[in-house]
Amino acid sequence: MSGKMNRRSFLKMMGWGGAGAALSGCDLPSTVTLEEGKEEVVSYLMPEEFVIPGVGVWYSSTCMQCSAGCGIHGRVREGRVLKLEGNPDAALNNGKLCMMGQAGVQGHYSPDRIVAPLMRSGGNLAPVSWDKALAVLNEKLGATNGDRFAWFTGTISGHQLALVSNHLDAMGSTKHFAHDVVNNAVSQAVNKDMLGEANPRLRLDKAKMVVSFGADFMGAGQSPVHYAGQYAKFRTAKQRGLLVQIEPKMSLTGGSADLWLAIKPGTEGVLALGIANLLLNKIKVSDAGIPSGVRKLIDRYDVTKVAKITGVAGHRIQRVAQLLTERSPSLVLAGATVEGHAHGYDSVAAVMMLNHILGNVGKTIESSGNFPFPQLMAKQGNTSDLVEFAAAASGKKLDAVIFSGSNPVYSAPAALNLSDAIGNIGFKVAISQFMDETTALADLVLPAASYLEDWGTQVPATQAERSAIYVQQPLMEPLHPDTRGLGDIILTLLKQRKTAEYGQFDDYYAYLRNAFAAMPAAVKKNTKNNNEFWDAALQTGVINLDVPAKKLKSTVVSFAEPISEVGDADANGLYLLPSPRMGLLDGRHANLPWLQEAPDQISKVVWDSWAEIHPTTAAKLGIGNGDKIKISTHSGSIELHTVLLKGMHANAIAVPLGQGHDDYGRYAKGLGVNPLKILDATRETKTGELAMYGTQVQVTRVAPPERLGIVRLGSSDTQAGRKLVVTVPVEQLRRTEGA
Amino acid sequence: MTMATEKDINEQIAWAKINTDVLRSMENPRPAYWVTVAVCVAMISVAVFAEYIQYTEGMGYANLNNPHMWDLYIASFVFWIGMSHSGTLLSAILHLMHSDWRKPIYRFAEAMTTFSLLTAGLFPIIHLGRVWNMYWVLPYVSDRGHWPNFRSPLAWDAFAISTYLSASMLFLFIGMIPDLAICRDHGKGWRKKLYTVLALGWEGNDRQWRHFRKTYLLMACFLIPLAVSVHSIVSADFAMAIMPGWHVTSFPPYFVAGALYSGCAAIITLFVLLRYFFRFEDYMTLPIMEKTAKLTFAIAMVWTYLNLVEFASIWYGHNVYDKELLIAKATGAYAPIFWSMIFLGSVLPFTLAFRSLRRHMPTMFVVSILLNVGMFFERWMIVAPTLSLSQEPHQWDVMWGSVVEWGIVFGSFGWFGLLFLIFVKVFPSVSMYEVKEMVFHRQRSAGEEDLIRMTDHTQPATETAGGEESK
Amino acid sequence: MSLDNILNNWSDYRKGAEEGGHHDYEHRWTMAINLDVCIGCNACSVACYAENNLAVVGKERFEKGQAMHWMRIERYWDQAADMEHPEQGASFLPMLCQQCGAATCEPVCPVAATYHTPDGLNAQVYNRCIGSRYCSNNCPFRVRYFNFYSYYESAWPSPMEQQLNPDISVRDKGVMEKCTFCVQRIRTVKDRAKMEDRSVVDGEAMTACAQACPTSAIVFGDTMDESSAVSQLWKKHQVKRGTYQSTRGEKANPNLRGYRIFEELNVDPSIMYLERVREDV
Amino acid sequence: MVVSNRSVNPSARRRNFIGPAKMGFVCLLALMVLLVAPTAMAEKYSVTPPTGVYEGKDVKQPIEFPHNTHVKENGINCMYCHTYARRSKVAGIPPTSKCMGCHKVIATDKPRIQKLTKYWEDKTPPPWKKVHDLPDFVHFTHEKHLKTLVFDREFPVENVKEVCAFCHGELENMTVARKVKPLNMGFCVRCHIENKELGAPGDCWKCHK
Repeated sequence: MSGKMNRRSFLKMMGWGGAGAALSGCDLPSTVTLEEGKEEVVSYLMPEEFVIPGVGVWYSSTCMQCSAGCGIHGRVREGRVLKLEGNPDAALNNGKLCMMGQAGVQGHYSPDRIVAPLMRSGGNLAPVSWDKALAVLNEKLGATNGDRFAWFTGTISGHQLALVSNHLDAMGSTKHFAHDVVNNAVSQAVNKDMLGEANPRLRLDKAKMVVSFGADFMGAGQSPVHYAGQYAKFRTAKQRGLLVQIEPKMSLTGGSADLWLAIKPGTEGVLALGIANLLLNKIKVSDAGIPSGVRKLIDRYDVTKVAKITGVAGHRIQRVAQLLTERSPSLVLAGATVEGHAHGYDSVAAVMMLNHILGNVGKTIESSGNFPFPQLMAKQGNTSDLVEFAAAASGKKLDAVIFSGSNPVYSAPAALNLSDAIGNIGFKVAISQFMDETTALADLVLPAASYLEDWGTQVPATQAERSAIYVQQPLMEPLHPDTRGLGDIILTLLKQRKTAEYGQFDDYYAYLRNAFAAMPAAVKKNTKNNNEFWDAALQTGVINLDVPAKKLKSTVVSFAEPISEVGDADANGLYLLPSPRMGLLDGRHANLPWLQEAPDQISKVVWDSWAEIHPTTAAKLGIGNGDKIKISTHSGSIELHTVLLKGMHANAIAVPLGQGHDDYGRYAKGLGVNPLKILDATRETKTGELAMYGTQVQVTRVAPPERLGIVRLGSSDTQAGRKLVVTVPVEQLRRTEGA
Repeated sequence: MTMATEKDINEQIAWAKINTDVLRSMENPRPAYWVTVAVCVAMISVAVFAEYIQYTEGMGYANLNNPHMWDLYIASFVFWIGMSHSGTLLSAILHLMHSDWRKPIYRFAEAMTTFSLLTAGLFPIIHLGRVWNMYWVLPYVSDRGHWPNFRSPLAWDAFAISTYLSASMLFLFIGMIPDLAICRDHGKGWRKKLYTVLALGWEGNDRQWRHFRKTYLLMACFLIPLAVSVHSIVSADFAMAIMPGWHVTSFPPYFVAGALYSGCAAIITLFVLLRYFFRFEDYMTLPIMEKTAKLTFAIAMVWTYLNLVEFASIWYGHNVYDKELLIAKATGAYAPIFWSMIFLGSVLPFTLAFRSLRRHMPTMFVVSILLNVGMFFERWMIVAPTLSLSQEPHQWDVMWGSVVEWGIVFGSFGWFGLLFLIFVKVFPSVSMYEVKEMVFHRQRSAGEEDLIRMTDHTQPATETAGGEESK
Repeated sequence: MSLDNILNNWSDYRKGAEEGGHHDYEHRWTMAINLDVCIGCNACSVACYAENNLAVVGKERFEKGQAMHWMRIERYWDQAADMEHPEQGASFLPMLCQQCGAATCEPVCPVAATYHTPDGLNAQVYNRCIGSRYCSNNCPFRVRYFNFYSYYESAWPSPMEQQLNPDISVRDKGVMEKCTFCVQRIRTVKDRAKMEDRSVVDGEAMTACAQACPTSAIVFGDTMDESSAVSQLWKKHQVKRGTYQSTRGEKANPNLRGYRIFEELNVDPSIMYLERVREDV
Repeated sequence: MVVSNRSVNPSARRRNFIGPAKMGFVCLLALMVLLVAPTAMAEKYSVTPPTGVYEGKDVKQPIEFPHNTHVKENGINCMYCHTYARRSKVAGIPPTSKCMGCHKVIATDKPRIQKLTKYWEDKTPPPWKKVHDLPDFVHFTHEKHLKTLVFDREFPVENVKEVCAFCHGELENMTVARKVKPLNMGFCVRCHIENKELGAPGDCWKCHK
């Protein structure tokens, strides 16, 4: 263990630069020198040779702010991590990092961290010692086994996942609920059926045209930085890529579209069928491989009909179909707004079928190959696990549950009645950094170390051209000495069950070193021994893997009519779009002030929830900009202020996710509303996912605009004739820079 | 002169009566005086409290924000600086022009100059983010080898205002010396001691009068270009900037005209008040009021003309930002203020064209105050809309100031009032010796003799005008 | 302002080497922002908060317009003015201090707290600033932010202050601040180069925003270095430093996308934007 | 700064002087420089040390460290202990391990060393008090000063204490360090003006940012 101690000893806090906070303009005139002998300088006891006070050193690790798992570099100075940047060695993000990743340090240094184990006694959570907490945990978990015990996590991968699986095995349970509101579970199911792989590689950089049906791949997507990098290549290619975005609410990605089309929520599949109809029947593209049922379905949707259903003009549909044949290879993507309906699977299948028809599979959609460590591959969160968990809880089928990395009480719609049902679980353990809604209901709270203090490995579900394991290492000593890393906690739990097997590992670090040592020689190429391999992995933060190329199959599954029979009747029906945004995402970042203060990219609102609605719809409802409105469904209502945006379909009202926390620290508490609460608990028919975008709502005006109702950046939506952002047609670009 | 027969002052007035009347005004403050003092102190406390909040918590409490880095503080600064100009006009310019009707009213006008400068000087200090470092704008030899930025109009402001303040205080003081001697001779107790010191041993002998005349003339000559330059420099705060609505070539004369305008209006206000409260009907006569009002009217027309010049040059110029701003001022959020300014500044002065109104003291009081409201609006409309609507549309904003900001502006009037109230009870607000001179000259002007003596200042023509008691 | 500056020829003071001024630039730090790939994602803005100790002001003060984002992403909808939907997306504009060569903020500061460095940067010396705010009033880009309050306690409740970057001061109330092109990073790189007796290599000095930008829309570098990426871009787009150049007029090829905002004000910004491109479908 | 600036460039020099009165003085100086040029050449890159004095207080340190013993009697180089000075902004307090490197065997019977050993055994570095402190908005860097004043001048490194003494005084005659120079802005600026030809920058942002 001496290696570890040495590595860590240099992370000791140092007093140079005082608090590091250099106060300028403090009332000290600079002619007056500072009094000597007042401040203390703490020197090192025994530093490593390379540690120099006053010089920042960059260490690599892995970002855990969303499930994308980008490689990061953290700047460490005097034992404190100061800033995070992308790791240039990480193929996934190529040295870049999004706003959420940048804000990771704020979560780490948050004043609202849980700093000691808490146990419920007499209704309240009170601090206890780790020994006590672990003893109680041992006792309670010992009293249950089998499927009455469960883990409830977010998207989890790498060796932490392996340990969770092992712990479940040790407990004899199969119940691992993985929940993530921002997911692509339906697309994964379709991909698996049509391509044979849940997460194939999408190559925007190879496409000449991208048609995205509601896929916010650069915003609240599966790997925004990765796709943004690809997008940059796509746009700056010799032939500038063309992006068509079709969605009911303009997303961050939609903001960059060459053609943005508003579509009625839930009719994306119909539009895909309409395009397919044009491709097959008018442009005469081969229909090979399309099941006859689907072929018939396609024939039923001619342009006029599709235009009527979707609200997208016929000539636009024709143009898109035309362009898709001209710009090959192209890439057609389906996103959350397509998935989030009862017929989500069918819609996604209809969209993905276009890739088959256009021959994109194998060109812009590639296989991600067989990952050599299947046990480390990400268990991606979804919402069907949330529904099943709620059902299990209400059915009193669970005795003990350990929560980690997910906040189901916040994200479960009220219709699932989770906050009550969770009371049926006898023993709830939360491994958490913050007092979020779920943690607040736990019986035992174990304070987790932040990801900047913890060891681990991440295997992102979305991999770059080169698959890799991303290594997470502590960038500093634990800020709060009584917090423990997730891996360490699970290992302790495992030791309680399987002492013989896991007793050899002092801590998670030892476990990881052992696991790395056990990796096959093919992975350790170019390194002489295990230590060198370990050092190299820590240095680059990435273990690149050679995954043999594989060919994707390109098939089309049979799917049903991608439209719901119900909602269609009401032409004026308003669909609630609980849209996640790059920033607060699903609410997990609501406690980071940088992200609260960073304006929403499209509406530019800060520090609040708001409802986006099209001006014509608003006028019809008698609602003005900034008015307070009430959005009601069967399961409740929320009140918030409006922002009139033209980037909306007339039948849609969008409320961003992330706010409306009852708890979760000083920056999140009491701000805005949580639209997830009022969603119907309708499920997607094939995958059982929650149909998040299928809820119809009633909207009424409550009050005129108030002060602090809508707080936004910038007061003008127009450049007022100034040449601030100049837009030029692509022809001009072609004349000068293009091919 | 509307009526040749009407006299500026009753030339039969006895010199002793002049002394008595003026000295009486300095004594025995009535309850109304103390009430006014209390009101002023209350107003100052509001400002002090507001400044306390602003000082301890930050400038944000003035509702200042990214486009509106300046607002009412700078508008008030310009307003008070402007107010200070008429004292100089009346005392110095008219002195050089031998307009002797200025004599009964110039003293308080000059006091007004000094006090409005003292008020104006507070505003740049109040508006500084780090008040405690304000001395950095002054050029002083420092260990650090640091100097102010001599290219900055704000640094010029610091020099110009401090020079103007010291010069106008000196001018006020010098002009008062013979009167202070009279006060000394009549005074008792602390007043005696005070005036003894201040009168600088004035005996009223020939040599003293000769030196006095020269000094006074010299100061007057010195002060006039200074006054013009001060407000031109203040206008440079705006004209030197690149912002639309500020970058205007005609700003220096425009500011000077506006300054004289608001100053004259303020003189009328104080004229009415002093005439009423101190029963100065014998000195602050209706003909003098008429002359002041006519002067004000003339300046109002100059100001109006310069306004039109500015609008026209913007309208026919090619600068889109300026034009856009002008339209926005006239139609946007600030339109009520803008049009009030136009009405109060350019239309209302036409009341001064009517003799009956000019001679009606209550009307003149109201009109003069409204004129100054208009001039305050003018300063506000120079500062705020430009910041609201600059080149960068993203940061457009309209801001109305906070309680703190308005409180400090409000308090500045109390501060000015208090200083003035103290002045009228401590110093003679009508120049006794000069009124005596005036009476003397008017008496003589009937007869042709001594014309040479009247204009030749080296002759002790008025040796008995001041300090005659001491002989 | 030192006595040196006062006594040197003032008319030369503001001018750069191009115009025969006395500034012998060591570097000319310059930026190019490609608006066609800018997706408005805010990564640059948050990176700036992280690097430069920017205070979070909270909802109330944000509403008052007192926010401190040195890098703000402006979003315009001009194209959609008379359309049902914004069919060509939003227009994003990352707006930060343009580090003007003939900066209008510099001559107006009464205490010379803002001046031009031999790096071609528009410096703001916090401890010299007395908070007259004239500089911000005279900035056509409105990118100077004032510390209207003291944020040290409110914005960084313990232990958040441990995140503060020790290489750059935390500004107290009454001080103007603005984007510095991450001068602390530039200086670190320059110091390192000097210690190793070499010159700065292109790409070595990088602002936090350029570093973070997921689409690499922001290119940063030294235009004194002819071979740097940013020099190449400026040259390619025929945008020149120092001289007045109407956006289109003086370019040999007016179709080239480079332009500088408010070129007509002749402030010589150091940031060239590349026009946003949209394909009419 | 550009390397070539380090040589004495008369035209560059003149720019630093101002005023006719001073001009005459400069001419006089120039004459003197011409006269003593041979000697000046021999003394490569002469440095004018900063001026200013300060009455420092005695600082009570956890261990009364005798600089004189180490520097004067034993001739230990400053940078032997303050090893970060040439590599970082801060000179650094030597880590306890460095003290113990010698004092495991040397003078172990002295009470101060026993105190040190106690700290070492407790694994806590002594809580040294800061003596030479600068305001937080001043970003002084040791490494560049050392490079310019010592390494680039080819100044004998064994005499580095003479350079350190510019700002820290003659520590060889002190026990515990005491502040004897004012270390205020005037102190810095005077030296920077005097030594412009050595590349001392006059740019505010070098130190304040």
